[in-house]
Amino acid sequence: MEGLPILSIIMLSPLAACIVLMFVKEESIKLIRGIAVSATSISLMFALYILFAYDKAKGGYQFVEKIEWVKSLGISYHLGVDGISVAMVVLTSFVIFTGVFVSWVGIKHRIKEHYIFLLLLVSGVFGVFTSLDLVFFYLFYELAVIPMYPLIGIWGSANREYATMKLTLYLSFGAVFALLGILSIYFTAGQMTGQYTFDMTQIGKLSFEANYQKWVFLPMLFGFGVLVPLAPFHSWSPIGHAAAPSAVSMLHAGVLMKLGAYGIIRIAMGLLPEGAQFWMPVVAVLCLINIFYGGVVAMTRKDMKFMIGYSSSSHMGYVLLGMATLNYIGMNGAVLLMFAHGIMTALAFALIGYVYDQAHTRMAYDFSGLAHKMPFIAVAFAVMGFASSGLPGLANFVSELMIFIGAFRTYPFQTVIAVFGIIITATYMLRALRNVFFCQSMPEWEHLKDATTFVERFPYIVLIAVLFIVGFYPAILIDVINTGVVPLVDKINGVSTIAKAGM
Amino acid sequence: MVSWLILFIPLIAAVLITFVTRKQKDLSSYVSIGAVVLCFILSIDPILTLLKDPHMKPVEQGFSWINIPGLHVEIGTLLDPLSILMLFVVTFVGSLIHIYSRGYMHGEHGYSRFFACMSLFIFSMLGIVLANNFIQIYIFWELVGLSSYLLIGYYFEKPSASDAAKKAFLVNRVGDFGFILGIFVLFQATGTFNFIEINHILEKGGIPESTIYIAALLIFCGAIGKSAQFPLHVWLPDAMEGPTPVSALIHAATMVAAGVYLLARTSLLYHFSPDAMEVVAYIGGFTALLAAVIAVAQNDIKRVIAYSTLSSLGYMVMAMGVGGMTAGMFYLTTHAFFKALLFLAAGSVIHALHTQDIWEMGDVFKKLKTTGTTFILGSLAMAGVFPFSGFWSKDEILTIAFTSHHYFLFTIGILVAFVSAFFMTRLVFVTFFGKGRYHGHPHESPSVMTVPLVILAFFAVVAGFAGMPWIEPNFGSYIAGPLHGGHGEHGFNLFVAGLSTAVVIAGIALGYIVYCKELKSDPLAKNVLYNLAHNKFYFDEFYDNIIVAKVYNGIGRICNFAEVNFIIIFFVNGFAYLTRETGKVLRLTTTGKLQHYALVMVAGVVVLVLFFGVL
Amino acid sequence: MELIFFYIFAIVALASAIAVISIRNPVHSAIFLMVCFLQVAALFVLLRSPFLAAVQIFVYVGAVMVLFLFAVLILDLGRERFGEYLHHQSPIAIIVVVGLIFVIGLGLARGKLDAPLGKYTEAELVKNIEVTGELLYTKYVFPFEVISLLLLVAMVGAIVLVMKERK
Amino acid sequence: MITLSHYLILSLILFSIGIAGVLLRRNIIIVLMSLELMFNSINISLAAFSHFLQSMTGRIFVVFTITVAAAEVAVGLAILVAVYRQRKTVYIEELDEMKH
Repeated sequence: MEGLPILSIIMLSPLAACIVLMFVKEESIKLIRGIAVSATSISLMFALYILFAYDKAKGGYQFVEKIEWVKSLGISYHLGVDGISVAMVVLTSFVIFTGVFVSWVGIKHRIKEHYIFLLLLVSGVFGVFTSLDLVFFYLFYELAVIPMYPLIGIWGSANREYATMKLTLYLSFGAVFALLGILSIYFTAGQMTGQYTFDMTQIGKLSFEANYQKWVFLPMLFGFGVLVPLAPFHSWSPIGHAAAPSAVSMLHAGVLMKLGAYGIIRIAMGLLPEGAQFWMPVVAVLCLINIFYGGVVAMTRKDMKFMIGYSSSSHMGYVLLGMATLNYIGMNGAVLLMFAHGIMTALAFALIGYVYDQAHTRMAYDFSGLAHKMPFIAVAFAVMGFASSGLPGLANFVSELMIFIGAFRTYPFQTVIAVFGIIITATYMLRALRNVFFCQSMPEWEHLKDATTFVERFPYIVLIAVLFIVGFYPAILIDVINTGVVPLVDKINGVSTIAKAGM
Repeated sequence: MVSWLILFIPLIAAVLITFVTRKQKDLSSYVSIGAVVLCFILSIDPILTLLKDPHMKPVEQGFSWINIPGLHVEIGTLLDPLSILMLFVVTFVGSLIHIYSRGYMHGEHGYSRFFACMSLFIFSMLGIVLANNFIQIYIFWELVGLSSYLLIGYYFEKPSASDAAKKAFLVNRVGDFGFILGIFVLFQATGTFNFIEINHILEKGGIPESTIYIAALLIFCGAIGKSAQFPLHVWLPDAMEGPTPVSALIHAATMVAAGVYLLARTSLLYHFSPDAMEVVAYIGGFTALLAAVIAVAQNDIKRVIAYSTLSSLGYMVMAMGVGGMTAGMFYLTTHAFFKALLFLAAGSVIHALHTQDIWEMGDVFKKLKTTGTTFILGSLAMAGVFPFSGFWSKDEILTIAFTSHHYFLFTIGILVAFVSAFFMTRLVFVTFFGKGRYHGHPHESPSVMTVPLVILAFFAVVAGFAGMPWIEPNFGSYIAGPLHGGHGEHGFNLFVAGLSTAVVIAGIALGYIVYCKELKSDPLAKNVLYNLAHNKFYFDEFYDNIIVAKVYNGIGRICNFAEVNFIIIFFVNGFAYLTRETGKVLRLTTTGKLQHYALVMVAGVVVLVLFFGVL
Repeated sequence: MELIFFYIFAIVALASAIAVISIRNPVHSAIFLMVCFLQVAALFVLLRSPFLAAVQIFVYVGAVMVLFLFAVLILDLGRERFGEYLHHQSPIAIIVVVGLIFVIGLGLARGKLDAPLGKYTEAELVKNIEVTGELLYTKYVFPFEVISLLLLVAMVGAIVLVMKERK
Repeated sequence: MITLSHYLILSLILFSIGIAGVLLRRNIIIVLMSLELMFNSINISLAAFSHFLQSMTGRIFVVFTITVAAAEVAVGLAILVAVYRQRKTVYIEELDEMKH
């Protein structure tokens, strides 16, 4: 594999599939699905390859590809992954891979266009996670956000026009602030060195003035925070989830929200360490709104997609709390939770979508006793619910535990509330499980069918397997993530690597 | 190596049942039974080691599970007298109950599911027992909660079972909330999760006393949840919705005792914080009394035993609190035998009569000889009649309470002994004697069920002798090693033994007087106290209607109201409104006249030149 | 001598330009525009750029003017229909134009030419047609191609716009 | 002696006259003519700079400008004809579709 542009392959294979799909006839559904599956499985394969091939001893950015693009502006096509991005790339590839299978069952019309947009979006996501150039980062960021508009607008369910409009506007609004921050960093860095460059690794070596960092960190935090979503700018997310078709919800909650957190980690915190030190305590307070408030609102919601939507924003609160700790444990936990929550929430939306496609309602009180009719789905839902409420053995537990341990040092009070959040999560998950799947079955749901065929079951099995594997053996990811977290945290806390070596 | 095998065999069995033998019901049950019996056989070796050498060194093994700078979490096993004792209790009682279940669950829908969950439970319970650090104990702590949830909700088509399962899990979560925070506090203070390392640091006095106090109380929260102590006791009686073997294994013999085990595991912590111990003792004592009183007024056979379990757990916790760590563990062991026996025998009765209401039973002793005999033996043990096992263990606790000058708690203990004797007598007489109020033709259960009953009955009778104060080495001296603050030599206090025997006899006599008649319904039913107890002092109503419905859901509704009316309207629609209105104003500038635009453009140029070119 | 010619050309050019924008009859305006173009061509000669002068005459006086006249004739535009000469934004427009003259004039007055001189001598500049050709096909070949393309597009566009759709 | 300033002032005045035409006249044809005036004024200054700086760049640019101007006139007049066919008017004030 030496010399192969692996990251480009991961990123471009969905894009290539998009282009190929444009020339395929609308009617040849099998071919369309085949192309989508093969493109995403290529990404998945290579993503797993980089997970195992990443040299943990060496650390830093690996699999680097760099091609000058606009020399005069210092823009280059520069890809590379560190431990944090490896985890995110693996997450994305899993979610899209299963998402393709879920749409296989769920999407009935305009199949070709659906896959084109889906793959385009994913290619943008891969791009964000692998770019080391700010311009490309932003470009891919927008590429990941914009296809949401048609995806929800065309294939969405109730209230889709409102939802897609709101979602796109919110995210673009946020992106503008992020762009302002990026440009400001570009010019300031250029003035400092005399050499204008968008290369993150170059800019990362500079240390900006403390006051400047404080001021620029804020728009970045806001811009990326909207996508996380940081309360109180979260309201686009539940409604967007609710309107989106399953595969899109999966990607949206599973991956897109992580873009925001990743942006904060990679750009805001990575380039402005002192800004991070100044602002992250504020985030530690704001994230409580996410955790607690999102949790209790989720508890009151009867529409299951809304419930999971608010639950996502609640869980992203944990991610933010972990990031705010600014120590190894919390940061590792935050990144791992991004992974775990991505998988878990993708599973959740896939399952709810599966039920919705058949029953055409998502209201928890409309159902009863579905476990009799669809035992497989019920078991999968239970696994998801328990994962979400942080049950050991599943990936979420490890990450939440690490976040709590990390946070307890710095923010004991916040940690208490955050830990209380897992009770809230358990409450609504178990309530949903009881109302929807347990108790007597109802005659009007006699026609519902369980997932029986391989294609129907496959995505759920894959996602559940990932949750279990990471839950049982978290080191598989943590060891890699840690190589990315340590230099970042050291930088923020002002520990130079040389000083550390001397210790 | 053996310990790892013991730990993982049940898990393998659970996985095997889930994925391979789900369709072959018999095979599933054999796999599950085989696994737990194998665990029992494997644990004989450590038991023998312990018996040979009461002062054995703890054997610790572990591998790194999470390892990043600042955080090292192990998954490991710790074999010391305490865990070996629990290993024995869990695998032995577990084996018997598994075998019993094969008969009891016969013909149930989801037979394989039952055994898979049972194996999962054994795995989780052994995980708690063998854990060598706090994180691991918390992990398995949650996992037993999961298996408990799955098994309580076994009849998931029944709303009451689903609700009970949910309630059990959530109430436990509330306890675990404190537990995990306690773990964090300890980690903060010591930098490790390992029991032995923490104990070393504690012995060296490396932790400030206030921290110990907080940590001890928080960790006790976990015990409150799992061992169903007041105020989180409400889930255990509801948990009787599960199949009876589950009640026997999980909600009587093993899982609920995990809280007591946790207290024993962390005994050094409490040793260094007498204040925390007081809290533990009083909570335990209060729970014991409360549950015993409620048990008097229950009519469901399983619920009566459930409340008696609560009461016993309260007793154990109280023992831990007054410093009788070995006594508590001793009670835990004997309790496991006789309470499992009581549940299984009750299950056998239910199996025969298809009802759980004791007022629809009566006069079945003749029909169910084995069941009846074993049940009575269990009751005697539970009531603490000399020389049954319950007597010895209870006596030890009372003695410690007395000698450590906790006279109030001692009084409570005596009172509980009296009430326990009373309600056990009531249960025995109403269920097995008096007037026959049952329907149908009951007959004795198959031998796959009765044989475990007999074995358990044997242990319920004789297990107490292991703890007789005047034999040496006795139970206490074996397990005293890892326990702190409650070393075995309490001796035998004739006053305490005499008093407790007297009240027990009084209780039985009172029960006999009240209930040994041809009764149709409870003669005490008109009593105010009875009604209060019958309604469990309205704790459930208080929690459901006030805490959950008003406070918990109320917060949810308030937030949701805020979300809909404030966040959406203000932040979302507000921004949209602002944009739209600005647009309306700015639209006036769009006249559509080309020359207006050109004019503005030129004027703009003039201004720009003025600013940047000239000035 | 040159100065005199410069003033003549300049004054005629300005006068005809003013005439272009102030005369009501579009045909007359077009004629004055042509006069103005011719003066500019003459100025190019004064600037030692005979090639530009030629291009100016070919393109502007030859092509552009003809287009204008065609347009005026095709659309059959007589005198303006509006009675009043100025419309309501005129006063502001005049102020702005005066302002523009003022600020740029100010800039001119203050400005100072300090850019480095180029490499072409006076003699070379006179026979600059060769140089122009060489540069167009070497250094500026890319813009040259783009501009050619633009011209082509404009041509196609103009035809498409004017062409009547077939029924 | 003619100086650069001479040409620049001429160019400025010519340019301003062009702008005045654009802003004041109603007839689109006249507006287009005014645009041509502005082009010419720019050409003058480009050529003048080129001359006084002894470089060729300005002259080359004049060539380009003239080309663009020609293209612009062609397209502009074509649009004008098309608009006239539709609306039967060449007066700017009556062409305010952009408002809607």
